[in-house]
Amino acid sequence: MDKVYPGVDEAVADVPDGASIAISGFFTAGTPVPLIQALVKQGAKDLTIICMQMGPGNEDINQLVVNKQVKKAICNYPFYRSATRGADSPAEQAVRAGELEMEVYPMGTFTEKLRAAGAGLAAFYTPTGVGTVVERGKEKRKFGDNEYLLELALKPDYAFVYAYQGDRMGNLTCHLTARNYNPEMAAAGKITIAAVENVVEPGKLDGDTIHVPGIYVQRVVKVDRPSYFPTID
Amino acid sequence: MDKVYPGVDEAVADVPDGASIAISGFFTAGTPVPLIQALVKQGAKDLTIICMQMGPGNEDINQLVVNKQVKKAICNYPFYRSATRGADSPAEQAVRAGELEMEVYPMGTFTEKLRAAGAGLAAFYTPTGVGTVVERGKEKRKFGDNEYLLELALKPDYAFVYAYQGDRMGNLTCHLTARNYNPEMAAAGKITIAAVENVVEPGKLDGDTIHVPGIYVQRVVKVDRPSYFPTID
Amino acid sequence: MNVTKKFKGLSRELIALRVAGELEDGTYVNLGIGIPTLVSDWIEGRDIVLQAELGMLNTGPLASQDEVEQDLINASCQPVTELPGSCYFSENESFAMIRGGYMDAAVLGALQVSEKGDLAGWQNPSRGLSEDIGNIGGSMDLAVGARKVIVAMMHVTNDGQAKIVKECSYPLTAQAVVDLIVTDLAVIEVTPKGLLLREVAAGLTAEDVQSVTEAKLIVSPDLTEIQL
Amino acid sequence: MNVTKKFKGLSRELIALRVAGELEDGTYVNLGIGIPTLVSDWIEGRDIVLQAELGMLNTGPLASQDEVEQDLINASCQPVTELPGSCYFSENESFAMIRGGYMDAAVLGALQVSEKGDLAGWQNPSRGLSEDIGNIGGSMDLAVGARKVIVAMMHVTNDGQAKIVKECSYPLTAQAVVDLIVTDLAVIEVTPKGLLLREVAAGLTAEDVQSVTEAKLIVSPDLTEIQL
Repeated sequence: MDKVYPGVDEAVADVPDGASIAISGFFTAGTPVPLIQALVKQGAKDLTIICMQMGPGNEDINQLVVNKQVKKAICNYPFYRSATRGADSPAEQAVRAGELEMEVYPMGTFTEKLRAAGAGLAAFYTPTGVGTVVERGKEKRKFGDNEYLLELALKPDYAFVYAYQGDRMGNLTCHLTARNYNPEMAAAGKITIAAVENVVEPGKLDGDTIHVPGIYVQRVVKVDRPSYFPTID
Repeated sequence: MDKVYPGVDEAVADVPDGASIAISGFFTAGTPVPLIQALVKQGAKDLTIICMQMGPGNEDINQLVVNKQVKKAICNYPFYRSATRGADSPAEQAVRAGELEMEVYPMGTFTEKLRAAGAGLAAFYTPTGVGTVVERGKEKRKFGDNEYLLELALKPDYAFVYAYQGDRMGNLTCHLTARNYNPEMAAAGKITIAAVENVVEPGKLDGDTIHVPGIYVQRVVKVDRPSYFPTID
Repeated sequence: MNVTKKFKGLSRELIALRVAGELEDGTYVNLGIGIPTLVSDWIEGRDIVLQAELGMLNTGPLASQDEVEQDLINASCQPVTELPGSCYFSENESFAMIRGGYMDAAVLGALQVSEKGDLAGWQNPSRGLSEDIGNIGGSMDLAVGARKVIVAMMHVTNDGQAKIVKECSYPLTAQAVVDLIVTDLAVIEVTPKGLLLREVAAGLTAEDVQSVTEAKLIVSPDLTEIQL
Repeated sequence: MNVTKKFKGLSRELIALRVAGELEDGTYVNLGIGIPTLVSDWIEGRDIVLQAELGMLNTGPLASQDEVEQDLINASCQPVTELPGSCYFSENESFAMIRGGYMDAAVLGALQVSEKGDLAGWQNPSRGLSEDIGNIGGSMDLAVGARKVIVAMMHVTNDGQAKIVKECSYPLTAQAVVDLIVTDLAVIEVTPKGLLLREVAAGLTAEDVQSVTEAKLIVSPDLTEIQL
């Protein structure tokens, strides 16, 4: 199995209007920036973007919003911390203007919804969010002495993930805290596209150290190591 | 943090009568045999043993049954494949005699129940078991076009796990298919005891290759590498 | 149904060969215990990745005596080898990928298959255990999770009982999951209209196969000899 | 409640120092954004393992300019360093361990804390967003999952609003989760009977602290100056 695509443009070419796309990365770390840039260029519209944030640490996400490609965002930390900076944020302003739908989940619930989808589970009960606005419209149920919310699996059409190394079969290894959302998003995506810094032949990676088994990855594309100074300020 | 115990006897000394204990291992692979042997010696009674099997590939589990230490077994593949061999199996005979309670779950549900407990989730909906005896007494619910069963988290008092390498802080790495149940059982156990072949100082393991973060492990004990020929025949 | 006639058909090895012909290149496959395990002998060198449910992708052939590594076994506890691109993960991750729909095909043994594609394979009541106790193992997850479920088995039991039945009398593994049945005597597709007999063993007629099959078979207009 | 009196108390750094005194050796701790982050400066060298919610245990001090590794950041997107015994895992695993009860303590900032220990910290309505939209991040999971929740914050807002209130008016992070509140003016324990004022900043009386606190404080018979 050789899942390597010639470039990011080819890898995202078939993303249709209306697709849902999970995009990995915790602020700057482990974000598949070249795939986002290719998506901006490709121009698909009415997208649902499932991503930690809408701008902070990742200005390319902003570009999707500026480009009016995003219909809905599903996030856990969408906005710049600073309200002042938020006033200049395309996503925050689009939300205020009613031009961008948004759902926000607690970080653990957000990633667990993706994990459930990848794992073939329909839903789960979590204690997080009980007694807050997060419980609105959700079933609340007692198990033992505690209350839990029913949260549903969230299965994206595509997942854009990032890895330090990967082989042609799609086995990926991540580096330090750049792992973050990558494994569970890779498993959740119906079509998972991995931007990989170092593409190697099968057998070059130690099978005990793989973070994303290749079965979850449909496309591999080599990218240059991005260079940035991590900051959200 | 130094979680190293002097030996297996000290590590299991406080297991009380009536405790529930998850024991890792897929047949012969990744089974913490020295901890099971120490438990036989220690003699705690009325135990609930949560383990893939009750004998096949792991004769030491049989010894717990012979010793009448086990009140209940929660398994997914409890018996020898051969009915003839089953006729000589302490667990199978104890079940037939009504002396050993047993619950059997599909393998994926079994491990997911443990995973849910470690992850602080109360329950989940799985498609596995719908329309079979597994659904008895369980809530069945439709999500989309499919039916799912509600399965509850299963939190053991103790987990006995096995690792190829581990540091004094409890970070563990497993080897090949000996990983199997170890990570999720380690996370599920209120007290997790790891039998480790090679105990090293913190910093000796590559942090990107840890399979069980040390936070899940309360006790580490060095054991010799067991030697056996893998077989259940 | 007690079957009086006996026919000679494919060996277990050739059933496995026929199943191998159903598997497509570029796919991920899980092979169950018994005849399904033999399929691996027929796909060596092909672009098919085998999953071992205890937590491995790209499982290689069985280990020879001097290759045995006790930490590297398959789901039947047999020492195996790795291939370039093998990777390891936890049991939990393994079943996440099985339920998550990542197995393109699962090849499973069976005690009974019904005309609706119900599968009974984990418990033989003759063992005398309570019907909620037995070796479920990974069978239920695989039957529910795999995109295509192929049953590989002998057409009738050793003591002459039909295994392809109207309704399973043994405890079910899963409902309406079987896509294709490959036996020593026939290849049968489970369709919304019923069981479609597509291939029969050399020298046999559709009537012969029906005579040892409790469920009603629809004979394909393109009925052929089993394609090996 | 609008507060007219202003008192001088601990600096942000000293609030962090007081919190550090609450943390026990041999424990796992998560530090939130803001004052809580400063706690790390006071526990260097102690046997406390810090968790970073994006997937790291045993997070070391902030990286100096020439130590920066872009793949190694904390939850505030600041470059950090590793320590012997650091390990990495996915975000999902990180929140599994948070919800699973493995954090011995979480130190969080807050906008408001109620007398029942309700915590409001993720959304300030003054920003003008809909009340179900904002940066929840990891706060709700941490507040629910940690065995002990310590709030570290200034006692009143910059514009003189009480933050320790009868009922939170801001969107909640979690209900009845706060165990201890450490501010520039006081150390207050949340007990079943109400808020117990245990320590006050040097030069202040219990009445002073009550005058800038909306919720009723129970004054501890062992009231002391803040223990640094």
